[in-house]
Amino acid sequence: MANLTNEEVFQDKVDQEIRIEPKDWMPEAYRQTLIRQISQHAHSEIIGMLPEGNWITRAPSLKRKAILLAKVQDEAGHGLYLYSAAETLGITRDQMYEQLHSGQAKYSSIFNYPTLTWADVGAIGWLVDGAAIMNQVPLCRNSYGPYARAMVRVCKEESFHQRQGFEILLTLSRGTEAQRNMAQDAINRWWWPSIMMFGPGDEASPHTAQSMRWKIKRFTNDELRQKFVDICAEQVKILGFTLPDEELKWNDASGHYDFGAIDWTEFNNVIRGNGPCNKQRLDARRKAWNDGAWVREAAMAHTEKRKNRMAAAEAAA
Amino acid sequence: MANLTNEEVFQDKVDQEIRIEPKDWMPEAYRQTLIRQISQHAHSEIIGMLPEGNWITRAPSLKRKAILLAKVQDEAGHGLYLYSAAETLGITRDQMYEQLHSGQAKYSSIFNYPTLTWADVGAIGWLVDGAAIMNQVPLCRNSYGPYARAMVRVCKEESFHQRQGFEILLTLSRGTEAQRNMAQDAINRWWWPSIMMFGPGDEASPHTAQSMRWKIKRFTNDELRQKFVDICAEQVKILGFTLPDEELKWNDASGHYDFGAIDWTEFNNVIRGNGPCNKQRLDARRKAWNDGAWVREAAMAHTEKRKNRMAAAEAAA
Amino acid sequence: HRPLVQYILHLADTALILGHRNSEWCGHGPVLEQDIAISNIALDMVGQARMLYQYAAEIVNTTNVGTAATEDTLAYLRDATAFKNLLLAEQQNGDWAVTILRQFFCSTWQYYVYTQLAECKDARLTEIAAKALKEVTYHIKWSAEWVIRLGDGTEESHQRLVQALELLWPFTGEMFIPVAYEKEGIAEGWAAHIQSLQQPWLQKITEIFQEACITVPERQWQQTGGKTGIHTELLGFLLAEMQFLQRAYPDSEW
Amino acid sequence: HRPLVQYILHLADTALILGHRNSEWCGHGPVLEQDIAISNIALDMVGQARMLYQYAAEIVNTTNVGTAATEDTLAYLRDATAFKNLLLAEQQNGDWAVTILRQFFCSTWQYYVYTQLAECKDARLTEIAAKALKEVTYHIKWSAEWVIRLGDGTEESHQRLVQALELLWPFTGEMFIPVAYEKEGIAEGWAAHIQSLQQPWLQKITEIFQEACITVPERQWQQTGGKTGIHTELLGFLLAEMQFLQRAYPDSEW
Repeated sequence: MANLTNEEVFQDKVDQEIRIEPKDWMPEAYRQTLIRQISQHAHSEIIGMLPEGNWITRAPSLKRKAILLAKVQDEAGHGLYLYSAAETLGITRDQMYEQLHSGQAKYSSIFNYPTLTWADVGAIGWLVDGAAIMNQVPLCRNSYGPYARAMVRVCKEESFHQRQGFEILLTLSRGTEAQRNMAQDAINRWWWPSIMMFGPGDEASPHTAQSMRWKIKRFTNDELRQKFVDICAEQVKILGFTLPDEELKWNDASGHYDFGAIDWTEFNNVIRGNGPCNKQRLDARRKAWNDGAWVREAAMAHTEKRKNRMAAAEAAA
Repeated sequence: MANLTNEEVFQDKVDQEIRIEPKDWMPEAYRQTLIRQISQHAHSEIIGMLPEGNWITRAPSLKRKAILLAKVQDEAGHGLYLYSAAETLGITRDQMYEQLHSGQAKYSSIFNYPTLTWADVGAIGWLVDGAAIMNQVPLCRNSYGPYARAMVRVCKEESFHQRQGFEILLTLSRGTEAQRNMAQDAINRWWWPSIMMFGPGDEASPHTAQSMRWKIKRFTNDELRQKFVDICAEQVKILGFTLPDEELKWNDASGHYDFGAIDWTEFNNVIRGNGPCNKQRLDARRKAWNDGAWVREAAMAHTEKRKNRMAAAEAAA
Repeated sequence: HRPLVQYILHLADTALILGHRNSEWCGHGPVLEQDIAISNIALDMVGQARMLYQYAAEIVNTTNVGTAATEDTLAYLRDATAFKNLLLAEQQNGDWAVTILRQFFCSTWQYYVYTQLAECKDARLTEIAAKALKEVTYHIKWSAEWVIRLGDGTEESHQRLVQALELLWPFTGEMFIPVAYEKEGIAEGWAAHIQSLQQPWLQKITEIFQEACITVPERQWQQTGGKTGIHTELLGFLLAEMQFLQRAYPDSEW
Repeated sequence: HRPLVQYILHLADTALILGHRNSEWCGHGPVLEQDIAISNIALDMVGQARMLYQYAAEIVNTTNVGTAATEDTLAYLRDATAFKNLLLAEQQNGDWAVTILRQFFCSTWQYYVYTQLAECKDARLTEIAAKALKEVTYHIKWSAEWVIRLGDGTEESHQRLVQALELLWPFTGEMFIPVAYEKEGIAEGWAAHIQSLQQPWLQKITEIFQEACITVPERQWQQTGGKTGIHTELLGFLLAEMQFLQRAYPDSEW
């Protein structure tokens, strides 16, 4: 072992599926990749609260209201786990917020689309959470311990959310014509953005190989995307709706569904900040952060006061 | 004439029903009384925009929306006439606003009650505008020229508003049970506050005599109140509703309707600032004023710039 | 059973409307942990409202054969004049100080009300109250801590808390003035004897205010009406938003 | 007549929603005279919407025997996905700069649209457009003056106008991209040829911006969707408020 470099020891652990922990040596690029990925993931949870949160006050029944509220709250919780995991890599939550608010950090582009009807809440649960899970389940086995453990908790809740989303759509599918139209329209609007959640095609995804060697990633974007399409193409039949892709059809030879070409222009446009809600989402978060500044200051000032009072009391004793 | 004092000349004009104009000599107390009364009246128009304005965005038909919007806009116009009339007495509009916002100036207490249903818009038109007209018609003949002329314009529009209010209630009275209940409930809530709009009873109204001698006032509070009750007691029958006063009944001997005792405790309470909406109304006006400060500054700065540019152009020519 | 139903609706509406207001914070809180906390309280409030509405619906349906009241018809198909929530619950979120203080006042009131109801003569209310009590106990603790933190924090936070107090205090008196249906309930033993709760409520408030370095206002004029359906102008807008889907798509399952 | 109806609704919805937003200022304007002016524009917008809805209702009722569309069923009983207003119209009032700039952009667009419609092949639209044109001419004048005043006023007002421009510019592109029903109308001669209007619109904007000391933004990505019912998240809330009474008390006369 004495002859092995840090790098070799590290890669050896990764290869043997031994988790890397915060105090272990790790390549700087590994650390930076993880910080970027985990914080981006955390930001996505936080920004992701907004489109669905938009319907909490208008949920059409008390049961749905409670479920939705709990779900959005879960997302805040996921953000919390993930920020904590990222913090073990030597970045603070405030630094990550700063990167988010300045536009330096990314978050999942899907949340730059608006939620226009109640059915969107169902479509987000079914498609967006569905795609997220597909991405996230392999992350439960990723090489960095704190991240992997956070993902285990996240995934458990996400699959619950996905079922709830599907159930909303199922209820709408059995409802009035207006409700069915609402649901089909939501699926039409969310399908392609969901497909794009897996990121660019493998040929345009240069970091995949390194990430797979580090076991931060275990499947390529296109592998996961295909899996997702295969599942949704079946599930949509249960709903009695259609996916907005005329080229979607089963391919006996490949054992998968073929599907149409993705409009990467739109994808890149939204990533560049030109989605329907990019400005609104970031503005909402910045506003929450700025409006909350005095609250955070007050809390800190109070803690400080208490500490001083306790110290004074001890000194006097 | 040479032997007459200013005071005597003034009172002589008043007695002969000759209008006092801004440049005429007038007793300082007359001037102050008028400033107080006219500005209070102007403030009432402005604050009075709020309770009804509250329903513009929720008016139940496009026609009603247009009528209501036009009405509230008329009130702004009345405010404008009246502020102008008061300005002829040597006070600026900004000074009057300052008095309103600081709580020093009064406005009609009626506007400290909330508008809770659409029927309130009808009840305000019928009762509140009705009471206002009763107070205002005699003011068209008051001794101060600018005020009298402003009141002529105000009164013309007000009687139009009252008819519109009555018509809203009439429509509701012919509507569903829910609509009839809504209307009766609104009448119940607005009746007594409307009755109180005529101010304290004559025995508690010490300035009445002087104001009548100056022909600022032409009837006592109780005279006008009685006239109002007599009219409403008849009109309510057309609506098929009732006024919330068990003691209300025709008195053959007096040739008027008798009515129950007024709860002056409530009246005084609301005047002292303890009405349901006193804080809300003033806060709304203060907010509009403060939020508008940069707009007014910009307008002034721009006018100044233009003036300077024109002066410079002339100088260069 | 009309007074009993009205009383249950009064409790349910208060919980729902307060929960609705709190839920408006979800995604917009000043600190992520507190975003979660306030959403959690909103969730508890909606949960309590549901238990109460379900009970009210059962009574209504039993009493009037042929009606099909549910928790949702009660929440979504009544207009403002039928709502019986405390005026305090419908007041706008304002800043964090207003939200915190509103919660502290309401939770403390709910705590004493549910404590009495947990021992009242109506078995179902007893059950619901006992369950709610556990949640409310935590809500008081959480909101009281924040009242202290803001009052004894920075100069700005202190000032904001004082302004919140000015805004909300006139809406607290209503809590302790029984209306007709409450009086019947007090006589029959299924409603909290709210007059007797004013003292302990005030004591709890005073205690926390002391720590927060702010003072309980002098006696002053108090707003009333919420319990009998006479609300502030805010409730109509809240309901228009909350009830939109049920109103726009009647007779649909969601 | 379906495309014609859709086109009329597109014009009507734009007028109504913009009027609704402007009407939110009533009683809250920065200067009393301007409170009156903005309310007046709101009133004009509602008036134009009414004429258009009435015409649309007539066509609908003539085409589909048995339907009883009215200006109010069209305004109050359609949900957001059926509304065809420009996204620009539904954007929030924000500060006075946002309101002014929104009005200036919309009025200038309306001016050119109505100018063409005043000579189009549909007699009724010709009439309505001619009537609206007089009002819109004043709206441009008023809003343009304010754009200049704010842009060439104080540093703060200039800054606010620039921010308003950043916010609103991405919503202007939609004005000049014809959707299916417009294309049919252009072909048949009853819709404004909006592509040809972009140049004069831009020229007018540029001219006023020059006086206002601000610059027209470079070409950038533009939002679309309003004309075909895909709106921003704001419209749902606006309609929930606007339509409440009609939804809560169906089949009532008001």
